[in-house]
Amino acid sequence: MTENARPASFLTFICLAALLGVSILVSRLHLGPLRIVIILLLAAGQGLLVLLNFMRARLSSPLIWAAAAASFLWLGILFSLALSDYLTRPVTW
Amino acid sequence: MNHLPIILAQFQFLPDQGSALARHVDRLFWTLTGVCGTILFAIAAVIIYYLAKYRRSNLNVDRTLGNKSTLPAETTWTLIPLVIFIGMFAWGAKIYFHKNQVPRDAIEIEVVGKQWMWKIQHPEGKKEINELHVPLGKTIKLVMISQDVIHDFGLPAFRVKEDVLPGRYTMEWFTATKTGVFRIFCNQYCGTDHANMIGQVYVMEPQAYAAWLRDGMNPTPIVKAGGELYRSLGCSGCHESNGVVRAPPLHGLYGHPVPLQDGRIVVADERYLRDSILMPNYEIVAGYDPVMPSFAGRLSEDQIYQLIAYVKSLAANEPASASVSAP
Amino acid sequence: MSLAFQAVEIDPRRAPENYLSKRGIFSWLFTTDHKRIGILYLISIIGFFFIGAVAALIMRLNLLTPRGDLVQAEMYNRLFTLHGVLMVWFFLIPSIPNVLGNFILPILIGARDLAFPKLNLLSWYVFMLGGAFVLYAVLIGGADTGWTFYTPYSSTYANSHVVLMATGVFVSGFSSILTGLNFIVTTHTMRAPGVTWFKLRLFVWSNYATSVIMVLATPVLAITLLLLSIERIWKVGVFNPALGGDPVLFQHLFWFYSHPAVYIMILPGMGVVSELVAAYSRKRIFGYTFVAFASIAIAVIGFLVWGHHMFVAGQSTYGAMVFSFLSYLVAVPSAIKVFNWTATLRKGNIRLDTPMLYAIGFIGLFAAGGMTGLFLAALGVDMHVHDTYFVIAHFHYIMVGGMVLAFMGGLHYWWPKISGRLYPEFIAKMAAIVTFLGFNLTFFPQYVLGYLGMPRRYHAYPEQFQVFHVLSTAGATILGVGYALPFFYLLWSCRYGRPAGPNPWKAKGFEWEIPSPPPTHNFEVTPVQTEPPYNYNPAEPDPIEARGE
Amino acid sequence: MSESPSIAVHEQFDDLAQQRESAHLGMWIFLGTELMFFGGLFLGYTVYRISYPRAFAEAAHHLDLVMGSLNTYILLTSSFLYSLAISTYRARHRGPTLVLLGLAMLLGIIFLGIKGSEYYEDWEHGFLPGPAFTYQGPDHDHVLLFFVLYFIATGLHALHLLIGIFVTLVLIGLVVRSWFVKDREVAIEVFGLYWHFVDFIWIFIFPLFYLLGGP
Repeated sequence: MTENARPASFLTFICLAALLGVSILVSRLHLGPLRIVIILLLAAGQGLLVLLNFMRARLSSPLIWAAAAASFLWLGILFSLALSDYLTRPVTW
Repeated sequence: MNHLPIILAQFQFLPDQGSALARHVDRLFWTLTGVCGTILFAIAAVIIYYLAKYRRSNLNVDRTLGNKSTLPAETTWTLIPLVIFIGMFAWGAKIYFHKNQVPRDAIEIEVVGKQWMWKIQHPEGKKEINELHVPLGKTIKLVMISQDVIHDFGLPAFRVKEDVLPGRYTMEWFTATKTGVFRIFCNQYCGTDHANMIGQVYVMEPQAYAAWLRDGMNPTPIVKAGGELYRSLGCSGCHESNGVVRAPPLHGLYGHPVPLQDGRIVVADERYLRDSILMPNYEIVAGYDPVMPSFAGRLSEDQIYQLIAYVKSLAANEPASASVSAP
Repeated sequence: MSLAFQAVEIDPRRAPENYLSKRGIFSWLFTTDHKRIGILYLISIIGFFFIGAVAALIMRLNLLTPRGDLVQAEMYNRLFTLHGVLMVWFFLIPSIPNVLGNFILPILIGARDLAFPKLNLLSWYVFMLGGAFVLYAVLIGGADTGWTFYTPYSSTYANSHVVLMATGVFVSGFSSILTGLNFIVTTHTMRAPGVTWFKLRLFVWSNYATSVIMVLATPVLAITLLLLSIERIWKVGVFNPALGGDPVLFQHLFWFYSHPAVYIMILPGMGVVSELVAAYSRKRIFGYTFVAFASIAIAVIGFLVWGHHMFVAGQSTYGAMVFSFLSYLVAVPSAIKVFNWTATLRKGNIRLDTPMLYAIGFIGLFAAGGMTGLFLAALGVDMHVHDTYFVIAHFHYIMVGGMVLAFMGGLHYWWPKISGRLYPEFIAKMAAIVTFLGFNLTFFPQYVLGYLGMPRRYHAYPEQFQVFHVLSTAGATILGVGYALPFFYLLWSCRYGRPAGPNPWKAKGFEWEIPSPPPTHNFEVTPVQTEPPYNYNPAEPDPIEARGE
Repeated sequence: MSESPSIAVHEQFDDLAQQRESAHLGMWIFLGTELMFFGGLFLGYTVYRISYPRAFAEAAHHLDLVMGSLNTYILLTSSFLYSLAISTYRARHRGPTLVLLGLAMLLGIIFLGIKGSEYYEDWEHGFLPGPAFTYQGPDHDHVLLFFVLYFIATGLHALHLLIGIFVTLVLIGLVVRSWFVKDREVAIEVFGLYWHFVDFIWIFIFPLFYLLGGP
C-alpha cells in the first residue's frame, strides 16, 4: 500500500512541465504524420508520470495495479475493435 | 372463425426459397439446427436420466465419489465445441463474404428509403414505390440510401437484408430463381409506421420484365438524366479536358484506384463519387486544387444517384488511364 | 397436503433479534444494512417488472390479429420501448446482483456488510431516481425509439420524450456502477479467514465477474446517452449524418455496453444455478475451477463481441468477421458451464424441490437459447434472421428462460433465509412447471416466425404469420399465471409460512449457519471457513426429515 | 498496524488496514469507470478525426493555444501541490497542508476562469455550437462537429474539476475544524487520486484538441 510517505518528487513536476513544453514545440513543426505520433507519445509520457508518481501507482499494491491495468486494457478493447470496423470499411463494394 | 380457412391456406412453416443464396443459407441453417438440436436433446436426455437414476429416494445406486481428475472431461468438452464452433464460423463467414461480393454484371437499381416508403428506380428510368419488379435469373444489385433515419431493406425470400443508412450507400444483391411475389420488409425500426414500410418483389420472366419496363410513360434513362444534370450543373466545364479550370477527368474513373493528395489511394466507388460531389474538399486527387464547390443540399438523392450513374457510364466507354496517370 | 401449509404465526416481538426487527418506514429508508437494501431492491424491481409485463401483455394481445387492432402503431412503439427499458435496466440488470447479491453475497464470504454500505444505499436511491425519470417520461407519453435508442431516429426524428427516458437510464447506470464497485472491493478485501479465492462460492465468482462488466461497460453507455441527449437538445450533430456524424458510431458505443450487459443479465443467474445444482444434488460442483474461470472468461470475451449486433448495419466485412469469430469463442465457456452442471448431477443425491426445478429449467432453456445464439453468430444465417423474431426468441430464451428462472430459483432457495419462513412447496412446484411450459409456448413459435422473416417491432403483420402469433399470445397468458403465483404465495408465506429454522435445506455454507432471518450484523463472531465449498457427501442418506408432505 | 484511539473504523471492517485498502481500491475502480466514460468520447473523436482530418485541423487553429498551454501548466502545478499536501499531512504539518490544499484548489479555480474566458472568446467568434455557430468557412459541418466534441470534452472535464474544487473545500474545512484523525488521511489520499485523475484526463484533452491541428 501507500504507507511509504515519500513526497512526490519535484523532479516529476519538472519532467511534466518539460514534456508539455516539448509537445507544444513539436506541434509547431512540420513533421508530417510523425508529429501526431510524437505528440501523443509525449502526452502518454505525462499521463504515465501522473499515474506513477502523483497517484503513487508505483507504490501501490498489485491489486491496484490490476485495477488500473484492466481499465486501460478495456479502453484498448473499445478502440481496437471499433477501429477494426472503421479502418477496413471501404473494401468490398 | 371464418378467417380460419384463409389463415390455413396461407400457413407456412418455412420461408420461400427465392434465390440461389437462399439455398446456401438454408443448408447452413438446417445443419446448425441438426447439430445443435442433437446436442440439446442429448444434454436433456442425460439430465433426465441422471435425475431419475440419482433421485434421492433411489437408495440402490452407487454414489461414492472417486478422486479422479476432472481435467480430461473438461478438456474434451472445451475442445470439441471449440472445433465445432470454428467450423460454424467458417461456413457462415464464407456465405457472408459471398453475399458482400457484388457481381460486376448486375442490373443496378436505386432504392431510396424514407419514412415510411421505398422509392425505387430502374436504370431505364422507370420508378415505382414499395414495389420492385425484377427479371428472373438476372443478378440485381440494389444501391440503397435513406433520406432520413436508418431503414433496412429485408428480402426474406432471398435471405438478404442490409441496413439503409442516411448519407452513405449500402448495397445488397440477389439472383431470383423463382417467379412470383415476395415480400419486402423494413427490418430496422424507423418510427411510427415502421410496420407499414413493406412491399412486394415481383419476379418476372425476362420478356415479361422487358414488357413491363416498356409499359406506361417513357421515362429518361438514369444515365441520360445524369448526363443532362452533368451539363446543366456545369460539371462539364471543368471535368472535360477542354475546360477552363483543371479538374480530374472522369472518363474511366469508376472502379479504379485514385491517388490522393495526402498519399492515400482510394478506389473510386459509389461512396467516393458521392462524397466527392457532396464534400469535394476531402480526398482531393493528387495534383489538383480543391476548387470544386460542394453540391450538398442542392441535389436530391435521385439526382446524386443519376450523376453517379453517369460518371460510372463513362468508365464503361473509355479505357482506364486518365485518372491513374495523374501524378 | 393442507397440513404442510398450516398457518403458523410467530409473534414478531418474541422472535429473536434480527435484521427485520426494527420497525418504521425510516428504519428502511435510511438503512445501510445490505440485507434491507436487498429487500428495497426486491420491492422496487417487482414494481418495474409488473409495469413492463403489462406492456408486454398488451403487445401480445395486440398481435393476436394481423392488423393490430388493439392499439395504434404509435402506442405500440411506446409500449415496446417501455417494455425494453424497464425490463433491461430496471428488472434484469438489478435482479440477481442487487437483490440476491446484496442480500447474500456478504454472508457468503463471511462479512458483516459490504465494503461501502452508504454507497450501497445511495445506489438504491440513484436507481429509484432513474426509475422516477423513466416513469415520469412514460406518464407524459413515453418514448418510441426502442430500448436501443438508435440514431438518427432518436436524436433527430422521434417525436417523443427520448431525453427524459435516456436520462432515466443514464442515472440508473450509476446505480449499477456503484453496486459493481462495491461488490468488487468487498470480494477483494472483506473475505473471512479461510475464504480463499478457490474456496469462494460460485455465486460470488459470477457476481464478481458481473461487477467487472458493470464497472467497465456502464460508463460507455453513460457517455453515449449523454452525447445522444446533447445532440437532441442542442440540435447539433454527433451521430447525425446530415451534420457529418456517423450513426454507426452510436451503435458501436451502444453495443460496447449493451452486449456485455447481456452477460450482466445472465452471469449472476449462472451463479445461482451453480449453487442450486450443488445443494440439491448434495454434491460438490463438478469442475469447480472451470466453472469459476468460465465466469471470468465470459465477462472478458463478452466485451469482444459487440459487433455481432451490426452484421447488416453497414459495418465492414472484415470487422464483421472478427466479431463473428469472437462471438463463437464466448460460447465456449457457456458450454463448459452447461456440461459441468450436467456432470454434477451424476452420482448426486438429487431432490427435485422448487429451486432445483427452476435450475433444471434454466439449464435447458439457457442451452436452447445459447445454441440459437450460435445461429445468430453465423454471419450467413444472421443476414437472414437479423432484426426478426428469431432474435427476439433467442434473447428471451436467455433473459426470461435463463435469468428469470434463475432469479426465481435463487429467490426460493434463499427465501427461508430472507423471510425466516418456508413457502408452500407444492404450489411452488406447480408455478415452476407452469412457468416453464408457458415460456416455451410463448417463445418457441417466435423462432419459426423469425425464420419466416417476421421483422421485430411490427405493430401489424401479414396474415400468414398469425398462427404463430396466436400461439405465442396464448403462451404469454400461461406465463403470466406462472409469474403471478409466486408473488402471492411468497407474500402469504411471510406471515403464514412455517418457520424455517437456520437451515431448512440442510445445505452447506455460511448463510445456513446463522439464524433465519439473519441478525443485523450477520455473524456474532467472524466465521472461519475450513472446508471447501459444497462439501457434501451424496452417499449419506437424505438429511432432510419429512416435512409432513 | 498500531491503532490510535482517535481511529474510527467503520463497523463493517475488521481494522483500519482493511478499510484503507478498500477505500483505495474503490477509488481506483471508480477512476477506471471515469476512464471508460471519457474513453467513449475519445473514440468518437478518433473516428471523426480519421474521417475528417482537414476540418479538424482547420478547427483546431481557432482555439487559443496560449491559453490552453497555460491552463495545462496550471493544472499540472495544482496536481503537484496536491501531492505535496498528502505528504505534509502524513508528516503532521498542519499549516503547510492547508496552504498546499488551498493553492491546489485556487489553481483549479484559475483554470476554470481561463477556460471560461476561452469559452467566451469562442462564443464571440461564433464557434459555440447551436444557433450561435456562425462559422462560414469550408467544411462547415465537420468544423461544427469538432467544436461539439470540444465543448463536450472540456465541459465534462470542467464539471469534474468543479466537483473536485468543492470536495477540496470540504476537506480543507475538515482539516481546519479538527486536526488529526487517522481516518482523514485515507480521505485526503483517496480524494487526491481523483484530483490527479482530472489532471490526467486534461493531459490528453489538451493535445487532442489544441495540438493536433498542426502548425
